[in-house]
Amino acid sequence: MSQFQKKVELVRTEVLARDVVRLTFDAPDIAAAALPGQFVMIQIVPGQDPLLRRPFSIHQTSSDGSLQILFKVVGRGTKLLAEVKAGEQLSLLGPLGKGFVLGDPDKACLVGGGMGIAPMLFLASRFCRQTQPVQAPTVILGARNRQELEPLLAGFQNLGLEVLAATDDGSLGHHGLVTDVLKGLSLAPGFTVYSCGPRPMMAAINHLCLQEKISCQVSVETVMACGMGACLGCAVPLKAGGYAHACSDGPVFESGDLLWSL
Amino acid sequence: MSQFQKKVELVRTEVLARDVVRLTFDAPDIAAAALPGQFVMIQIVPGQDPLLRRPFSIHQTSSDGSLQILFKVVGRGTKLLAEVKAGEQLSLLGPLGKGFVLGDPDKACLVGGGMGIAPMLFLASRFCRQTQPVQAPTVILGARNRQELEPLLAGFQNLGLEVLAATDDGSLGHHGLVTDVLKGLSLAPGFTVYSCGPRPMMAAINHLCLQEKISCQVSVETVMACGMGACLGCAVPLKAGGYAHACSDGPVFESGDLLWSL
Amino acid sequence: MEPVIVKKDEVDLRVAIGTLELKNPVMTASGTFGYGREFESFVDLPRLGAVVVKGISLTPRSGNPPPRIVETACGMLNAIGLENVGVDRFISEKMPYLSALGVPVVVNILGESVEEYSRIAERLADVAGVAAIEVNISCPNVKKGGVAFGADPKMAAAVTAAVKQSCQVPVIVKLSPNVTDVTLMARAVQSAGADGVSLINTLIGMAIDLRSRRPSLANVIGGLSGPAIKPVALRMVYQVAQAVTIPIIGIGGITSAEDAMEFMLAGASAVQVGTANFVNPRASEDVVDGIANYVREQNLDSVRDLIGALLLG
Amino acid sequence: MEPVIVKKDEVDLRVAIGTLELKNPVMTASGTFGYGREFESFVDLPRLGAVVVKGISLTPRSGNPPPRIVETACGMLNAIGLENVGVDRFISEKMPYLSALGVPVVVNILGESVEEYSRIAERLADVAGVAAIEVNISCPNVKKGGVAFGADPKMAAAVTAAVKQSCQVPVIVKLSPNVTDVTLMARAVQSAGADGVSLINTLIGMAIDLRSRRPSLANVIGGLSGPAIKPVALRMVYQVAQAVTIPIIGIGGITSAEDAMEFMLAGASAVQVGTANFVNPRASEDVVDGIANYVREQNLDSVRDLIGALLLG
Ligand SMILES: Cc1cc2nc3c(=O)[nH]c(=O)nc-3n(C[C@H](O)[C@H](O)[C@H](O)COP(=O)(O)OP(=O)(O)OC[C@H]3O[C@@H](n4cnc5c(N)ncnc54)[C@H](O)[C@@H]3O)c2cc1C
Ligand SMILES: Cc1cc2nc3c(=O)[nH]c(=O)nc-3n(C[C@H](O)[C@H](O)[C@H](O)COP(=O)(O)OP(=O)(O)OC[C@H]3O[C@@H](n4cnc5c(N)ncnc54)[C@H](O)[C@@H]3O)c2cc1C
Ligand SMILES: Cc1cc2nc3c(=O)[nH]c(=O)nc-3n(C[C@H](O)[C@H](O)[C@H](O)COP(=O)(O)O)c2cc1C
Ligand SMILES: Cc1cc2nc3c(=O)[nH]c(=O)nc-3n(C[C@H](O)[C@H](O)[C@H](O)COP(=O)(O)O)c2cc1C
Ligand code: FES
Ligand code: FES
Repeated sequence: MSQFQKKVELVRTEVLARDVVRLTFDAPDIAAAALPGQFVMIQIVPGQDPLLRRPFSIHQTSSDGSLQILFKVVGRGTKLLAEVKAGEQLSLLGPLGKGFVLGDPDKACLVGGGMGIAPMLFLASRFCRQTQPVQAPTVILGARNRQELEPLLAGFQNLGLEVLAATDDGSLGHHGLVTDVLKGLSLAPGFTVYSCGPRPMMAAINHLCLQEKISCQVSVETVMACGMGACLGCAVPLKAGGYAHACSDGPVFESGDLLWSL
Repeated sequence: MSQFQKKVELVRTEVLARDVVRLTFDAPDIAAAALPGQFVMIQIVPGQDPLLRRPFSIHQTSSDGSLQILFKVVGRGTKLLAEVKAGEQLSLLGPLGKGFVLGDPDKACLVGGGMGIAPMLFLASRFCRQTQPVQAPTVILGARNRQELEPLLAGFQNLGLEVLAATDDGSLGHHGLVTDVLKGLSLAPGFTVYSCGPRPMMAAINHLCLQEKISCQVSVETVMACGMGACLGCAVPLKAGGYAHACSDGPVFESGDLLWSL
Repeated sequence: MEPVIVKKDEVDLRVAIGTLELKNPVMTASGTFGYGREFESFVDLPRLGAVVVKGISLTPRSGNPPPRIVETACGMLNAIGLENVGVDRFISEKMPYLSALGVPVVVNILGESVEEYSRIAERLADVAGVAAIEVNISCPNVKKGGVAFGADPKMAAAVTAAVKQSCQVPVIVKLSPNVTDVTLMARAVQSAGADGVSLINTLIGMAIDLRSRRPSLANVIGGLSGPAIKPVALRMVYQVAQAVTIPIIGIGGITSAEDAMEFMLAGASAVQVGTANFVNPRASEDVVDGIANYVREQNLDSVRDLIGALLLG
Repeated sequence: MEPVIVKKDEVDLRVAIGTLELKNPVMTASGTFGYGREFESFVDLPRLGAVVVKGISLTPRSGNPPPRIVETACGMLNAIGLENVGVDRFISEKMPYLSALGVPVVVNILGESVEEYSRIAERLADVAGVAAIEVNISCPNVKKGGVAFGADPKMAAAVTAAVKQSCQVPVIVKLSPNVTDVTLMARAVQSAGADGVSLINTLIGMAIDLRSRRPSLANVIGGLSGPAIKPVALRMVYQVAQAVTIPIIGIGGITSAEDAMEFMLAGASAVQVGTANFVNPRASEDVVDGIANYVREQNLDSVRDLIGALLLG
């Protein structure tokens, strides 16, 4: 397992929508080792406040050694991160965690909601890389509105993928939830759903997939201190009882293994 | 007493020598109220680490509302402060403390050592403002070497003042201490020495002035938390016993009032 | 508290500590706000719930030699050594300004024996403007060989009872966090008649300067304050809230209205802003503003709805 | 410690905790370094003085429900709930890797009764690679109604004596800071035969999420660690150093070699790096490097010259 702690240069900051930011780092070691669904832990400031690193899914890597994250400003850490200037150095730790297990591309359905779209682009690009363009995965992306969703579509479209969109306000694509769209596809058994997004969305997808006997992998978020299995802070309750750890057993899990009522 | 807490813009950062930095702020309220020997407390980061503000003498003010400080990078706070980019906003608190009591310009001798030169320029400019150019104060400035001292002379020369320089290595002016130069002047009684610099320098000047029966005002440095008389952290031992507070009773004191053995 | 008709755009921020009624729950912490006047350029003092002044002793104290303070991670250590002007000069020199302003003044007092505490309280008993006495029991008990009153429930109760007898104003006892079980102390002073407890005082700490290989403070050890200690303070307030019925004043690392309201949720009826005053001299008034905004935005009937309103389970 | 000829460009960093001889004073703190292997990409494990593993109980524990951690100012709270694989799986699954590396392993153990502590120690007694046992007495004593062993000198002594009897390896007792007088605890465990004490464990703290009006941790309270607590830790190490003769291991907010050496000046013979491992997984090795550089630059005969070398007065 190749993991790195590196000071890397922030190459570019792009504000894609209100409070939605994409950062591009020059991080060749981490980018080369990364798999879809894995994440990095970023040290926000060199000082001790905020103390802990923040976890972000790897949004995209490129053969030129760049690595992107896509995030929403929700608190102090993400606010500071959005303010870092291009050219500055940040410490990245990664790639961390277990990513998605890639199956047959044309039996794959990717469902991303909100910032859960971040890991989906990396996943989609790997699906497209390993296959003929004819065998493309299905992609469903949801967000609150057109402003939030539209800037995120280009990446998928560049891969030649068609995106089924859903927005809460109907300003783009289906007016409603990604689960409605997913339901409408009536996927055949043998399909796998790959999903990341808000907890209620993933719970609904899990429910649907259970009913339809479709396998489903989800990437979950928890609070994390270390990101590498040392602190045991990132407990995820299991259906069978006890806990798994999001950072080392996940963040991607078989959705059926998790306890969704919590 | 007009004191302000203001977010002000950093207009310019100048590195004058290795680890010696001059910052120019656009701080019209504080600049207008400031007196020589007074200081400002600067909040280094918006976060809580480092927590406390740092005190800096006011180096220069200008009628356009700008205020300058001159400082040496000695620790974490000054390092961070030196890295702030022009255009950013910092919180300044000031003007704080009691400054120098200005007497007769041609009976004034200003002695600054190292970063103790910072308040001397402001003091010199006030002396020059209130008087005909013929009645100029005597100025003695000392530093470790030419590199450190030279960039600081221009300010005084612009006021039309001649500077008597002293360097530890003799690379500029007198090879030795500012006290040697001061001794050489054999000031007449009625003169006042205004001094700021390292503690041993000020102790020596105090000793000399006591012998020569010359009055002497010194600006002292202590650790400070509040800068405004509230925390009582900035105790300065008095010759008469007990303590004064550098931030509110000083930072300028009659040198004879202080206990120099400590 | 009497029902008062509150104007629509005003919010009801009133809280009570025993018979001490405050227009809002925000006080300043002793030793971090001087004698109040130091902050007049920055704070509209009468807007504060109360001003708690620097700890006052029977006779003036000159305090510890410097260095007296040192910064630590998200906090600071102080070993001021209780420097103060003494109760007589406090009454003659400092109180007139504050009582003229009309802001309630809480006088923090400290003694080295039970008798000393009583005598200070007696002198303050009838001074105009003194709204309450806050008894600082964190100083060592000289008569009993240096054990802090604040770590011995019996001694703390004795001091409380003595101060209660010496004055009519509400008596708040300020608890030290440097104990195994803070609820024992809180219960003891409640039984002895305290009208409220305030907590926490500073945690005992130390810093060392590697360069000189010396302690950073001349006094070697000092009191830790600031954001660093907030989690400990919040926990103790929460524990004490389960243990006593008298009002609690929460103290420790409060820098914002959010911090203050967290203490209220944990069970505090009021709060004190301490070290934050050094960084932002307007901090106490900012906390008043922030609480008012929250109460307005959340449409609460009064700020008192927050007291102990932590949701569990 | 036997004199060993130290090569000119090498520095002598060896320290001893009783019969436990370490090549350098830097350990990892229990619960912050997993079972060691998690850090293999970042740390050359055999370079560490010792690896202290996550606290081990007699049977596996699944720990507390989430959220288990929350960040605080310059620190964090954790309520992991002592999740661990249990002593048997620890021995069969975790020890082989560590003992093959040859890095001394200190096993942190925790029980709910004196007997449980003994039984865990017995199982570990002859396991290859187990260099010492660190007894965590901060967990509540279930048999005595939930009072922590760590706050009761008699109970702490009883646990210490029982563990000493159950194994031959050095026994280090890890002290809790949540007590009025930590020196009482240190003296008690020294009398009971402890080979060393390590301190501090976490301070009990709490955080509240104003938005949800709930505690930030499912367990309501948790343990505070990180730079925020360093001043308290340093003070307690200093106090304990005046009170006992057995070696002390300093813990609390150490993120750099400078921090570590401050603890040594205060009286610690060794240190543990905890929360810092989360921010900088190479922190422990960085501390080794930094201490080595300092000892070299200052031309010290050995790192042991720093132990208790604080200058006073
Ligand atoms: C494996 C993993 C991958 C992630 N990938 C992404 C991503 O690609 N894009 C993205 O925008 N976000 C992602 N997150 C969430 C991201 O880490 C948090 O939004 C971020 O840490 C918040 O930091 P803050 O300092 O701004 O917020 P804080 O001030 O710390 O908290 C603000 C709010 O965010 C919540 N929060 C804090 N930390 C986390 C966390 N670790 N997980 C979930 N909620 C949290 C808090 O409960 C609080 O409500 C991911 C989280 C994990 C665990
Ligand atoms: C009234 C006053 C005016 C000052 N004016 C100037 C000035 O014009 N130019 C200038 O360069 N410096 C000035 N100083 C000193 C300046 O405040 C300190 O150098 C600065 O606070 C150090 O911050 P730091 O975080 O970089 O250092 P830290 O990391 O905090 O400490 C580094 C070293 O500096 C010492 N130090 C820390 N704070 C102070 C302090 N307040 N006073 C003295 N030593 C300190 C520490 O003991 C330590 O050895 C002044 C100090 C005072 C009290
Ligand atoms: C410089 C300083 C001086 C203090 N002096 C006193 C005092 O005289 N009496 C007292 O009861 N508490 C005193 N305290 C403790 C504070 O009132 C408060 O309890 C403590 O600082 C924690 O709050 P904070 O974290 O908001 O500062 C002092 C604190 C500081 C920082
Ligand atoms: C997530 C976490 C888990 C911990 N688990 C244990 C444990 O199992 N046993 C123990 O004795 N201490 C445990 N500790 C306490 C640490 O070993 C250490 O004493 C404390 O964190 C203070 O050091 P620090 O500030 O360097 O982290 C834990 C600390 C953290 C942060
Ligand atoms: S975040 Fe530390 S174990 Fe998962
Ligand atoms: S710095 Fe606070 S009183 Fe002087």
